[in-house]
Amino acid sequence: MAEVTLDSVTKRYAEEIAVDDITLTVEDGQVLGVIGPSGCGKTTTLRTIAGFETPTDGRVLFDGEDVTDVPPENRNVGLVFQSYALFNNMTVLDNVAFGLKMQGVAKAERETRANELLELVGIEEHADKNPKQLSGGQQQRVGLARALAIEPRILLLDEPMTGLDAKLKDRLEREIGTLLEELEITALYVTHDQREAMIMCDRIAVMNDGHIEQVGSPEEIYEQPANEFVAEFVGTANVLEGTIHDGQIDLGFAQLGTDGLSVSDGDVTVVVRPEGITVGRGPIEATISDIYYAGETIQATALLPDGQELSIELDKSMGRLSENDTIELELDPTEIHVLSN
Amino acid sequence: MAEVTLDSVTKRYAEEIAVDDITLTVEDGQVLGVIGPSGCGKTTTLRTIAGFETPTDGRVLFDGEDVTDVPPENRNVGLVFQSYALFNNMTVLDNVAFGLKMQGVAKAERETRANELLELVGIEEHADKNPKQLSGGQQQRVGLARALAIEPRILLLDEPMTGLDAKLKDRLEREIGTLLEELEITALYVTHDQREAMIMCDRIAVMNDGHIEQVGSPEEIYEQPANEFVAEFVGTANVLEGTIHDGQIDLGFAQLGTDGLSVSDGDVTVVVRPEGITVGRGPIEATISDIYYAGETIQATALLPDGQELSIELDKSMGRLSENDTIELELDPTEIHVLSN
Amino acid sequence: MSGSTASADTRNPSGVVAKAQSAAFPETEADRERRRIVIMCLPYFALAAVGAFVPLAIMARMSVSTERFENAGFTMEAWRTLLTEPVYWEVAWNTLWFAVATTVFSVVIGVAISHALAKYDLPFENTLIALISFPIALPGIVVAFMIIVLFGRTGLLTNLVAFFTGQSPIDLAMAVSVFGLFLGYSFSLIPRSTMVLRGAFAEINEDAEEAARSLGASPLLTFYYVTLPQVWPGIVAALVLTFRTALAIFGTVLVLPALNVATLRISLEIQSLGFNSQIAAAIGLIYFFFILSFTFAGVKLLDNEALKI
Amino acid sequence: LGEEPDDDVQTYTVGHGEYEQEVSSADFPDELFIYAVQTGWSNWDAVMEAFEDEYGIPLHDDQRTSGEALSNIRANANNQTHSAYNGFYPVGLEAWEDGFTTDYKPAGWDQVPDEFKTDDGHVTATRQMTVAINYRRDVYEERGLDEPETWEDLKHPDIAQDMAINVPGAGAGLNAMLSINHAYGGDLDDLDPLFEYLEEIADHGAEHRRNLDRQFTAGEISTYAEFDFGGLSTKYNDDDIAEEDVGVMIPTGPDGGEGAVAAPYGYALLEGAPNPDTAKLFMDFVLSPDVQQLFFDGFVRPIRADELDAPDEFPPQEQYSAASFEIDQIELLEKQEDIVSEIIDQSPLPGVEA
Amino acid sequence: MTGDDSQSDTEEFRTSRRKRSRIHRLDVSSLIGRKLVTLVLVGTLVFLMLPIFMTIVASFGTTWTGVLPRGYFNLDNWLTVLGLAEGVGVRQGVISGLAFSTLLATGGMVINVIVGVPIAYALTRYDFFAKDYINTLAILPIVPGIVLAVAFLRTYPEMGGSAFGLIIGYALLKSPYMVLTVQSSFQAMNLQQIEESARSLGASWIRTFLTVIVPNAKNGIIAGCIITWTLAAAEFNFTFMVHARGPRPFSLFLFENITRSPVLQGAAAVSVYFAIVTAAILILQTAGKAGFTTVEEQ
Ligand SMILES: Nc1ncnc2c1ncn2[C@@H]1O[C@H](COP(=O)(O)OP(=O)(O)OP(=O)(O)O)[C@@H](O)[C@H]1O
Ligand SMILES: Nc1ncnc2c1ncn2[C@@H]1O[C@H](COP(=O)(O)OP(=O)(O)OP(=O)(O)O)[C@@H](O)[C@H]1O
Ligand SMILES: NCCCCNCCCN
Ligand SMILES: [Mg+2]
Ligand SMILES: [Mg+2]
Repeated sequence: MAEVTLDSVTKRYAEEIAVDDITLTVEDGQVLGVIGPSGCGKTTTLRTIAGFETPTDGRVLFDGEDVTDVPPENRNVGLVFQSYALFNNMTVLDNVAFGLKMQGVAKAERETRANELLELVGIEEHADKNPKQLSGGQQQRVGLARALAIEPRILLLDEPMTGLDAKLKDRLEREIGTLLEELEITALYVTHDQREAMIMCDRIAVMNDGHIEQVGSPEEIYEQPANEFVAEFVGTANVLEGTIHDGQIDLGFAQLGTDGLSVSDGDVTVVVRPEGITVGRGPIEATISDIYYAGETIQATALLPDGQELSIELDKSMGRLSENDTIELELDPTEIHVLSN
Repeated sequence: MAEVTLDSVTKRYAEEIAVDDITLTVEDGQVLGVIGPSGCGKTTTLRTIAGFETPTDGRVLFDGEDVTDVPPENRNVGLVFQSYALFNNMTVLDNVAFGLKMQGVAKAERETRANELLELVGIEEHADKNPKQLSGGQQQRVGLARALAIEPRILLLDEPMTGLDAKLKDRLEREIGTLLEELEITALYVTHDQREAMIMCDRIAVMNDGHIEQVGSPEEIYEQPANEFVAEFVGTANVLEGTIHDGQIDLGFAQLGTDGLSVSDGDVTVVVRPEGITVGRGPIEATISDIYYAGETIQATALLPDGQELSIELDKSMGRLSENDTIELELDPTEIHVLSN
Repeated sequence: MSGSTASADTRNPSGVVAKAQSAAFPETEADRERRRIVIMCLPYFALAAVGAFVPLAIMARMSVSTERFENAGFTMEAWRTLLTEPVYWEVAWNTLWFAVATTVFSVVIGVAISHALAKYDLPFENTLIALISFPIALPGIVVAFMIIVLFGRTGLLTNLVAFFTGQSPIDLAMAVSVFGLFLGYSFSLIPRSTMVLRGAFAEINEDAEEAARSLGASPLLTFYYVTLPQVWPGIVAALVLTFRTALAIFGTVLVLPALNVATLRISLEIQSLGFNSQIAAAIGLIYFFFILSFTFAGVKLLDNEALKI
Repeated sequence: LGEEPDDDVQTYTVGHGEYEQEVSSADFPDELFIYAVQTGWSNWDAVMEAFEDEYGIPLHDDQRTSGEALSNIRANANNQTHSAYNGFYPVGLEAWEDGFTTDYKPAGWDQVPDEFKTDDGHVTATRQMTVAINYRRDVYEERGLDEPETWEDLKHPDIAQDMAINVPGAGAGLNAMLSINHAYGGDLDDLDPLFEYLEEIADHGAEHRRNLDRQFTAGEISTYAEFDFGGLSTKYNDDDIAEEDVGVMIPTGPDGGEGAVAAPYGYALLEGAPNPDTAKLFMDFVLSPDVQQLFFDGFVRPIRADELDAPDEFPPQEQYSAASFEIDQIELLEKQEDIVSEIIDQSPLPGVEA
Repeated sequence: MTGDDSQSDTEEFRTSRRKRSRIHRLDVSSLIGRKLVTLVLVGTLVFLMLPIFMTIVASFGTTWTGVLPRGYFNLDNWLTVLGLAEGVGVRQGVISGLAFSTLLATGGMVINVIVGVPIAYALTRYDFFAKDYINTLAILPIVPGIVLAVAFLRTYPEMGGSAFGLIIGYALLKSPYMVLTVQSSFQAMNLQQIEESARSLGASWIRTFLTVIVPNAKNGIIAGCIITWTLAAAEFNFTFMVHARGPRPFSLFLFENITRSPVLQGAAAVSVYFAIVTAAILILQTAGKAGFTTVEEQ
């Protein structure tokens, strides 16, 4: 376990800047989720920490020690890939024992420990199989056990669930989340699924175009997004423009108090999540322009008289609503987040 | 548009049965979602409807007419693949116009219509590009426009969104869903994502191991699953065992009335969704053994005194709860679904 | 036809006769597919029947003919000669060791080049690949000339060495020697082996290599434990294809006749030694069956994917 | 092909004695195929041109060696593509023995010495070449070497290092080697003297190579054993090299004995020839005195040389008298294959298999 | 911060940059010598390209004694091999032979397309009876051309000397190259789904094959055409035995110049060959690009 620090790290390729002056600390034992659109530099950041990329500028520190120029094999960093990257020429057990073998651990001992790890991830019965014979989820567990076997100072996971079946992913998310927590391991977890990041990570860094847009706990990211990009990227957001005067936010279709918000008069951008909108009663009249039954919830789009659209969530108990039905809405002032003012 | 019927269709390969005696009707204009675990026979079913597989047994009917032995090119069926399968030797426009060309439509007319379709799917500005130059989402739109251009009697989509970025997938799901609805086209939509199926389809068939386990509306599938497999596969389910006597369901940790349920005394299996469990008050005492902040909701596992676990959903307004906190629960008798009795 | 009454048996005919019948008069898509396969293979078989199978049968007959200029009579003399005359054993041995040696050399070079192409950021990579693969299109006699240009008496390298050592270029010329022939074979084989290997090296799972490094393996150990096992099938495929090609080279050895290998010997039997058509045919048949079984073993042994140029 | 109008049809009388017959221009092909009648060799250019001038029939320029011609005749045993064989006389005898030839005695047949024709009229010699040593006088001078006179002289390391002998499969090569063998006391049954000789020159770098004249002018080789024709035509006709830089001599054995085979060349009508009549016309033409003179002009000794004047460009007649000898062609025919394969097996010179 | 400080900062920065560029690369060749591997690559490239280059250069030279050919710029070698030179030497129409060979090679290539593309497709796309055996045959170099030629003439005596016999032989001897290259092209495509898309859009199977499958495999087919054409244009062994009449095929001319002529003249002959190969490659690539697609290549 260790604390990882990126100190003004920049990685420039011939044509473009993949990582642009990132400074970031992951505390000892913390799991940091890294999310962001494709190409924003997530993988490059991880590879820099692992030692496969030499930063163009800046330093990488483990527990305050500069490791920028330490070769990957001496960093003691565990890696888990989306592609599993298992060694298909070895059994599952040998995959897990590989790191220990490299450390010179005796055969008997390393097999015992590898077996323990397979038990930990719940696939001890497949120890003697070829990785190719396992399902995706099982292979990913092997990948995890293999990375954990060396008791890494830092564990780096690059979209380990992408490509897995939705059901399996759900289960693995919980299991791996629990495991990381129990092991108190320092980890960076890259995913493009914000829900996954929220479930599994202590803190989340939202990246965009080589920069970090925001770092914070899942709640902070979801409830107090730093900017429109974060708001839109994480969850469903209604980003609304309005003006403030006389302590009132005027959104056109609704007026809200600013109690508890430190704002000044002028233009304002606010974020309202669907959960912040009460449906069924309230001062705003709207028409349903789109409605989807999604199992747990019913999601809908409400068309306001001024032509704006709001994403809302319906309660199943409200009975069957369908397109073009008229509904009444109310924005909960306490659920509103001011982006810029 | 047409009605599709599979009449006792079986497809056997040398080693195994891919589709096992399926009988199924998709009504005119309906979108049927087909979900199920990998290898359960979804693709085989689609390819049989398209005419690429000759069923070992049974018939395929379009509007009551037997098409089992009609060659694929005479069936007028549109296909959309996960891999896009675009023709890289042609421009985007020529891809979309291909089907019309095969029908002998004159060049000017087919280009007009192809352009209309590109507009429909929102990529008219890329008409003259090579498909390889487009992003995944754009390529998938070309695939869709190409299939729609022939005004197919039936549209078959095989995991068209798999592999797309979560954010993009979200948008495309809604767009394509709306489009299919507007065009009133008969479609089979294969996906392994149950949420996607619920959002996009009128009815859903859940397949397992070559069989159809259940066909019904998204609500039916979610709220009245036919069996444990369906309950577990679609959404989060608490499947509980109990006994009935004296008009009471005894689950051990809770007793529920059977009002409105037609059940008889004896053993019973019931399904309770997280939304059917009220948290915060109620007769059942439990401990939180696991809790995840997931943005829109907070998901948790409640450990009952008898050792059983229940998946529950917390309301954000309940304030911060954390692991090992004690909570009170109540099962809503109207939200309970009896699987077997 | 009405599918409604079709039973499992009639829908999917089994037995060769039924299959042939359904391919000729297809009713179901499965039948039509079968017919397509037949149609797609037919042109090849027409060509092969006319151009190879019938001539091969005639060749078999030729090898037991008592006459040199026509197929008549029956004698096993040619086969007996092949078995008993030491010169033919020598030819067989020459053919094999030389093909093995040039194959191994070409594959080793191919491995180095493919590795460089896959791993290094080389300038003008596509041009490099085009240049390296170009010699595949050069016939053996032209390849021999390339060796003469480098190592013949007027050869560039010969004279370069002569210039620096003061020796006579005539003493240094090596084009028509086993060494020159070796290079001639290599000139043809290196591009082939490289093109086969390039695929294998391009598909190396770099994630797995990085995983090994992060687990503490040095670059050398990573190569041994992770990279080599991945490219091994490609190497075997390259060995198979290159070896076959090495056996078949003729033009080069005809121009640089430094070693009596099977192809050259066949030519000799027909041209200079009095049209020994029976012996030439017998060698040709052995050659055919050897390459046939070798290729078949290769096809069986390897994933189809790996067998490509 | 439209029929020519009748008045254009000409007839010619061909043949010797009982073979006399009429041939009609109506049967002439567009092109006549005779093996190894080719430009760039034996002054065939002039012969071909003269024949076309005379009869309007072009000859196919057939760039084959005698051996290649025989292989082709044999491979096409069931359907001959050419009308006549032409080339090295003993190779013609092989074709005769294999049964591929047929009888025809051209006009002038009686002028051909008996040892240079078969009695049955199958194979008839038309010209003769003598083995010679062709050498670069300029190179010899540069290296301070004396001009060679005997085979023995060629063992000098500075000569042998870039010397070549044609391959045994080619007439020139075989005859050169038979000359050496004879010069050192061997005969058709004993090739050991040849191999001993080859051993010695191989140590210094001599090789077997094929068609050598151009390599010779280019300086790749300085000495080669060939026919006199090769050296002479290079000497007098090749613009790439000065006349005085080429030496041609007829070599003797180490003790001054015979060392140069005089090898006959000839032709034979083929059984199943596609155009036998036209081929006969050509055969008569080649043996006619005017055309025989054309061979002389091209440094080839015609078979009817006695009736003609030899040009001055040939080496002095004394060299021929001292060195040249003839081999019994029938005996050679019998032993030729064994000899060739023995040389292939045993020659220490590189390049023998070609 | 003083100027000195910033100076030393930059200095330190540079040192660390330099150090970084030296460290660990992933590949093993950094250990056994990236230099060595690069050397092998460069050496091989030189080995393959230098003689080709020197051949072309030498063909315009006057003499080649010493390290490099000398005496430029001289067309004599070209004129000689093309039969256009004055004076002695072979006069036969080389140009007509070239034209004849071009025709033969093109014929063989066309047959190879007709024969090789379908079977490569069947072998890649379908699973069927005896597939491994058929695959083996399809990629087999049958027998050396010379003995095949003898058997061929014995089987079909009337084909001796016919252009048709030569074309059949070329097609057969070179077909493995077509099958192998086209197969790898097909393997890289999503063959089944592309085919099924086209058919579902109403294209008959044969139309699908011709308008979608074949154009998408065009790179492999063109590569196969190039290899089969260039090899057929210079196929010596089979030609040597089977050719009898008609213009003399180019390969025989090439062989003769390589084996029987001085190096400079051989160089000119081989350069003629390079020239026609280059022309063939350009023509095939241009035709392939123009004929198969509606979009500009990137
Ligand atoms: N080896 C490289 N050479 C050049 N550019 C590169 C290289 N690796 C990455 N890049 C570029 O750097 C940027 C960041 O890439 P990176 O792989 O880190 O993104 P990512 O966030 O992991 O994306 P994804 O979600 O698609 O995996 C991209 O624009 C990419 O094209
Ligand atoms: N051509 C074939 N030959 C033999 N078996 C096949 C063939 N095609 C499919 N199968 C088998 O039939 C079963 C059903 O396959 P199918 O592709 O229909 O599944 P699927 O539901 O589409 O799976 P996925 O979600 O992975 O796409 C699988 O067990 C598969 O292995
Ligand atoms: N052009 C090559 C000449 C080869 C020598 N031909 C010999 C023919 C004998 N008549
Ligand atoms: Mg990435
Ligand atoms: Mg599928």
